[in-house]
Amino acid sequence: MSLVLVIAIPILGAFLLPMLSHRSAVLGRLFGPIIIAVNLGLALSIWQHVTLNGPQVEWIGGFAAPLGIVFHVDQFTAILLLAIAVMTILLWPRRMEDPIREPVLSLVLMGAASGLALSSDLFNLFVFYELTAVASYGLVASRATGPSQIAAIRFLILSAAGSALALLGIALIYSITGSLNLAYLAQVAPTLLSGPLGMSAFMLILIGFGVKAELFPVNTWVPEVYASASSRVSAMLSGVVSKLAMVVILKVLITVYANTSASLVMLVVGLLTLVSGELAAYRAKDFRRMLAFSSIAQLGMVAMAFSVSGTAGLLAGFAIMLHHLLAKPALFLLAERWGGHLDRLTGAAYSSKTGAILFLFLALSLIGVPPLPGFWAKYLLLTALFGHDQSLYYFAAAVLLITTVIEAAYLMRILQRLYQHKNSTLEPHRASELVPALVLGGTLFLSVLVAAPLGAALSGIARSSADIPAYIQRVLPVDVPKEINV
Amino acid sequence: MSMLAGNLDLLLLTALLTIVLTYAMGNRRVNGWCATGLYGIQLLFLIMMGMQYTQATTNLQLFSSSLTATMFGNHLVWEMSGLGWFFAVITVGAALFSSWYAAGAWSEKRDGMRLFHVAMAVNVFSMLLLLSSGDLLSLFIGWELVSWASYLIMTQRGGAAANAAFRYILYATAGAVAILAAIILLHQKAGSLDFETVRTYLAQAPNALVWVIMLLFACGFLIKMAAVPFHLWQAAAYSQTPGPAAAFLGAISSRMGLFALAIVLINLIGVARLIDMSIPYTFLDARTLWLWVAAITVIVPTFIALTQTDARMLLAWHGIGQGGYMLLGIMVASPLGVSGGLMHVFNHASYQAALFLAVTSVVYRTGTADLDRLGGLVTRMPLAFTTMLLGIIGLAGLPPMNGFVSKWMVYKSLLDANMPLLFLASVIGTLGTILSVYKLIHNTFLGQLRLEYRDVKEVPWSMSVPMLVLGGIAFITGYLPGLVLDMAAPAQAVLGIAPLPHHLGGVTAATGSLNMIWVVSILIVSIGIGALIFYGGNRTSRVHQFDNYAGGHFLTADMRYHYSHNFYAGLMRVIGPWYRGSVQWLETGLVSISNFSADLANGIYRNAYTSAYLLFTVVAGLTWVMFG
Amino acid sequence: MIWITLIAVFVIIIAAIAVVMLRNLMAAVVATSVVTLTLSILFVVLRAPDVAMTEAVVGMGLSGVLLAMTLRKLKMNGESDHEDA
Amino acid sequence: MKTHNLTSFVFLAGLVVLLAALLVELPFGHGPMVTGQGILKQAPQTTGTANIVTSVVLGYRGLDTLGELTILFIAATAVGLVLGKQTRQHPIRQGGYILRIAADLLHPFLLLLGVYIIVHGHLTPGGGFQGGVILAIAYFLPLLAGTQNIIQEKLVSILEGLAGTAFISIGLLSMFKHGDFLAPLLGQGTLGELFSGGTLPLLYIAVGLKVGSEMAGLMMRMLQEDEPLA
Amino acid sequence: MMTMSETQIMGYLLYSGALALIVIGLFVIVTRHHLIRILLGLGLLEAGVNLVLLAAGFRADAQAPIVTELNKVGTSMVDPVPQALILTAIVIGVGVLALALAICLEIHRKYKTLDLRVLGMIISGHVEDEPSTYVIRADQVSANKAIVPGTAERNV
Repeated sequence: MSLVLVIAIPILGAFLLPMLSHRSAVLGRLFGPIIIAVNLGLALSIWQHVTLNGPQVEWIGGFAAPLGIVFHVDQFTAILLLAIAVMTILLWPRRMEDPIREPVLSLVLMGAASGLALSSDLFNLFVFYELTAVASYGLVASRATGPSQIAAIRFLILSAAGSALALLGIALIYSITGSLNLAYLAQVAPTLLSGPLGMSAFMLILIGFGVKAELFPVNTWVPEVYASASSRVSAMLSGVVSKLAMVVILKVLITVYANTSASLVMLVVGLLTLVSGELAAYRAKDFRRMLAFSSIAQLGMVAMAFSVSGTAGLLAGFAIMLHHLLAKPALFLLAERWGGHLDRLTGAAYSSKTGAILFLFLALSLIGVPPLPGFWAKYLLLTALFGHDQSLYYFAAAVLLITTVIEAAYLMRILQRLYQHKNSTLEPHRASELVPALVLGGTLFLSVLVAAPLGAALSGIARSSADIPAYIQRVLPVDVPKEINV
Repeated sequence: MSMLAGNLDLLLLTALLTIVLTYAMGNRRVNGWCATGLYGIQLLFLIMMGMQYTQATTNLQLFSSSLTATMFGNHLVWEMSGLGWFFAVITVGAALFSSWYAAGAWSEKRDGMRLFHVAMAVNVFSMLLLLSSGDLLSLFIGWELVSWASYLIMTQRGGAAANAAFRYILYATAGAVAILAAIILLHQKAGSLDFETVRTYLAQAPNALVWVIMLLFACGFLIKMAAVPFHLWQAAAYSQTPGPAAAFLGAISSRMGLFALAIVLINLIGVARLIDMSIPYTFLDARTLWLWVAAITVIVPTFIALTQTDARMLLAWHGIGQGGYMLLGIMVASPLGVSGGLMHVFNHASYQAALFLAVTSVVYRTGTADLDRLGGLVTRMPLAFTTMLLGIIGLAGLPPMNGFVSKWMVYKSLLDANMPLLFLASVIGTLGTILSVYKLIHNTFLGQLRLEYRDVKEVPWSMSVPMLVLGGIAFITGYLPGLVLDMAAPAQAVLGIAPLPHHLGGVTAATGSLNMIWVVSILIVSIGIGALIFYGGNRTSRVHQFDNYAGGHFLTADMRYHYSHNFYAGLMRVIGPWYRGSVQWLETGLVSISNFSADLANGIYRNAYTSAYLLFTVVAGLTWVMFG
Repeated sequence: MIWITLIAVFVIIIAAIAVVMLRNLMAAVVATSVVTLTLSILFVVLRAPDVAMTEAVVGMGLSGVLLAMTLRKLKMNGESDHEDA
Repeated sequence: MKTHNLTSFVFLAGLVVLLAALLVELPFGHGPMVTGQGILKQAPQTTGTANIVTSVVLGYRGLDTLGELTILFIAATAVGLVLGKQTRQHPIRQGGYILRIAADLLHPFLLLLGVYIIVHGHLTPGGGFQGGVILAIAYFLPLLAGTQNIIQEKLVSILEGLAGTAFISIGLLSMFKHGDFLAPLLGQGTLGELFSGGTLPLLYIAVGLKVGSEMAGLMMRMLQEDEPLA
Repeated sequence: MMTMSETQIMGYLLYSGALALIVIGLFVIVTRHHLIRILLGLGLLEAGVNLVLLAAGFRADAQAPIVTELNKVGTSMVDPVPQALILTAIVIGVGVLALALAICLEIHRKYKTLDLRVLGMIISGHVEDEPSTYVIRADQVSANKAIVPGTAERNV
């Protein structure tokens, strides 16, 4: 039972799908979901295996670390794999512009995202990042409208330049340490990478991967893309892909750059992202743009959480990530009918009641009203920030609280609009949008009922993920050349 | 009986059941009666709990519930203390009368009664949850639930109501984040959030930290109380709420802030500590600060109320002002003061609800609450008039109503604690109250009857009985204040204040006692003598209401001679500028700042050269990590 | 060896500046190909024949063809793109 | 506009300084080859390829290569998706006589060269990528010269599918035989001979076909995209 | 055979070349507004990064990592890993370039322009005020082109 299958099978499916579709259209239509189901099964078995036997390591091709590529899976990674598969099946395009190519892109996106979650080799991460990026450019541009293609090309330029810089950072790290394996780097980092060279390498990697992680100020593509792409694609990007880019940054941060000034950089970037996102959302006039800005703000919160070293920060970050992973795609699915200028929303609640109630629930959860899960996520973040006894962290907490009020302002303004006048011109949501959104919202609601055990489990996961020495022990064999000939 | 008595689970479950049933029944007429019955059952449970205080040797008994949870190392418990019980009785009572009033004829013309009753039930449940919170985290959860429940009940009418409710929810969220900050700060410092740990920690915490925590908490709670300078939202929101719901809100809703504030300031921090914490560079201390906040909250809203031309707005503004009296009494922290403040909560609930219901009755018949377009309804709606008369006497704090007793106790405590300035402030507040309530009843019921209201009738019994009963309660508890003082005793004990020696008729204090039985009896007797002289002594002849003469000229009914518009014009000219729109700048400033910065952020995201940001960030970041 | 490197780097810099300066886009594409070609020579010097081949074939050949085709589609192979350099 | 350029200049100057300060720090010529040394030591034994870069590309970092192939595939697919609205085959204007003759003559040579480079990828410089691209160009030149259209859309899509499938299935095969994805199979053979290096040559052939078909399809699609309506 | 100092000089040369490529590439990306030219700049940037990456594995007096009769196993060779990485990076770059060019063709077909300023104005101007699924017609685009300089001033 190998981890690579999670990546190999979707890519294999993507290779085979066009031929199958040429043979018979029906088979081609069914093929994608089958592949995703297989992947879901794989992810489930991996998750179960990890929960039973603890984190796992796989040397690709049997080449021992640090020579080859290493995959590492712990409970959080397994959950991410599950989330990726589930999201892909939920956001699977029903009626497509192109019955062959769009599913291919979605399948590859799934595989690449799983690769981002699993790999612990810097350049391999870069490759999968690029794969995710190319797939998402294609999906964004797949909608044949002009704005979507303009957004796609602007996104492409920004993201490609960013990943070139990230590659520069990786090159710096390689020429300093002579290795790409994160565990090995974690070993040698205190001696080699704590200087200005290493820190600037981190800076470049942060900026490069920050483009997809929606970090300020390289996230200007976000409103354009989410406003013009089809809302399934926006849901996928904001729900899954951005999280995985953040996970990549997290891997580099906690393994290689633990307890350096990198965490401070993270905090400042996250703070700026949060503030800019919330403020822009407060002034946005287009529903999709508003959602985009709010997702920017959420990712800023994640970055702030990860800037707190230790279990508390990881716990808060995971909580916010998972909450946003469920909430924002549902909102984007609602935006399929509600997109456009906010004035169109006036009285929409009477044309589709369920959608309005779902929006109410998700909005309250995003604002952080107890006892909804969003509240616990914010609570954990605040606890982490207050626990870190530094004035800057206190300031960050204060800013977070103030922006919460702004968040409440724009979300409640929408809600008020929804329930204003009875006569609405909007057509109600289709089942193909409402059902996945309800599934996501329902999951969120169930998590309220089992909040206590869920919280306990999550803290356990965070504790295991924060244990870097154990990680190094797992990844590296005993006979690794510890000495470096500089 | 014994297993029923004092079972908090049963109470909460009934409250939950009320929500479910009111939702299930939808817009049927019976919905209201069912809700009323369920509130009655809840009140019964509460009374059973109260029995235990009469039997129990100690007033500190807790009614624990089986509702607990453990989140991230915090143990959440829900258990009701004497303080919570006292507020809970008022809450459920107010809900009972409001839904009773709403159940009858009032609901016939209206649609959306399901939303009305559900919102009310949700409010009651969340308030009970808040009142039975056993630690700070459960307190916060209950607090948020109450805030959003009030938003629900305020926004149900839509339009202007929705705007007012939106403004409210922004204030409420701001308060909530302040409270959350304080709670998490405490959690980090004290390690736990249950009251005992926090109390012991705060006892030895440095002054600066206690200041920060106290200010954060107080801001949150005072926003709910709508104390100055956070008073802008309340009147608009309450006056836009449908009548009976407004009565409920005005009776109890913003008292939740008082409840929480009492717990934090008196129970957790303690008055002695407050007195120790002196404000730097001044001769004042923390307690004086809160006392003066209370005093200003008494004066400013009361005089704002004086300028209102809408009866509901007027009452709502007075509700804010009366909250100041309660805070005053509690912050004095003498036995007399605290029981005065607590008693005022009950009294205010009784007569405020009665007044709102009376005004609602007028609106029900005439269709307006505009004080400039009413008048002379006394002969048409005598029962509503009686209710309002009882109510305004209570609101003005004059005998024989209960408002007099509690206000007297507050004055007395201020004098005993020799705070003459605060005493003066509260008396000024009472003066403003008397003036404005006179305006209220004069413009509504006295004076000239308008032609269009010639054939207005009294409201049906289903509406008049509950409001009369409320007025009756206001009178009886004024006649026998001991009833309320007995209820307030456990609450006082929870706050750690020595019990107040009292009897059925009033209080016995060393510096001067009050026995309402005597006062009221003398009052009634003297009024009786006056009536005897009036009716028996000289000959009277009844004339029709439209049969009026002025200077020998007959005044036709369509001729306006009822002086109602621009009441107290001279007084307004003198004192108006002092407080009119006094703290608007706070709100407007914040709004404009956020708008400006939001436009800035949007501008950043609209740049055509987005890749330039990449360059700028790289240079800035590299500079930081290499030379920073 | 040093000298080859020196010349190659010099050519690369010149060609790169030409990419910026040349008004005619087709010429700029050609300049990019020059950069790539010189780079592949440099790679040979750095004892990376595989990379050199790839750079020459993929970098110059393929991207050159793609860009040229696109420009032909855009009818831009003749005149310059309108922008203030 | 001008201010924008000016600020960009300033920041770029700053970037020059910073990067220069960074790059002079780098250990040039004596960097720690931790991974490199290890691979150089054991690669000939483990993979049996004379060209160690090949053993890295297909063995140690085979997954990167898979990802890279997928990127090409995805790019080609996305190009088809973007331009897919109109696939009308419009006549390409005929090139000159010389050009056509040259293309026709060049075609077989290029084919031979590409195949050679692919097949000897594990011995000599070059391999699947270079050879594949040369193959693509070989098929593309006549098309560009306008002699005739050799490439069929159907063939290309099937070819790219099959090649990619071959790559992954070799990997899966080795996984089921050997327990690890893309582990070398079929013995190393003697170093430096054509039939050596286990599965790596096969993998490289798959890569070559894949790259060739992708590139051919790519250029074909871009050529098919009809003229911008003037 | 090279001496140490020569290695140093060579390193400086290579890194200065890489630096020039990176900076010029970024310059094109940041200041130019024709999409094709920006893509050229992107290519320069990637080339520079590749050069840095390759220089990381360079060893003076070492052979190319290919075992032949001349250099048997065990003779000092340059690091093969960066070469493999660059192979991958180059191919990735081509894939991205092809996709970008395709999108450019499509945009040009719709709007008759590849000027980033116009496109940026179109997307940030129209998507905000109109429904998200807004498609701009040709006549409006020509209008946009007419007022490009003004918008350029505004956007800087």
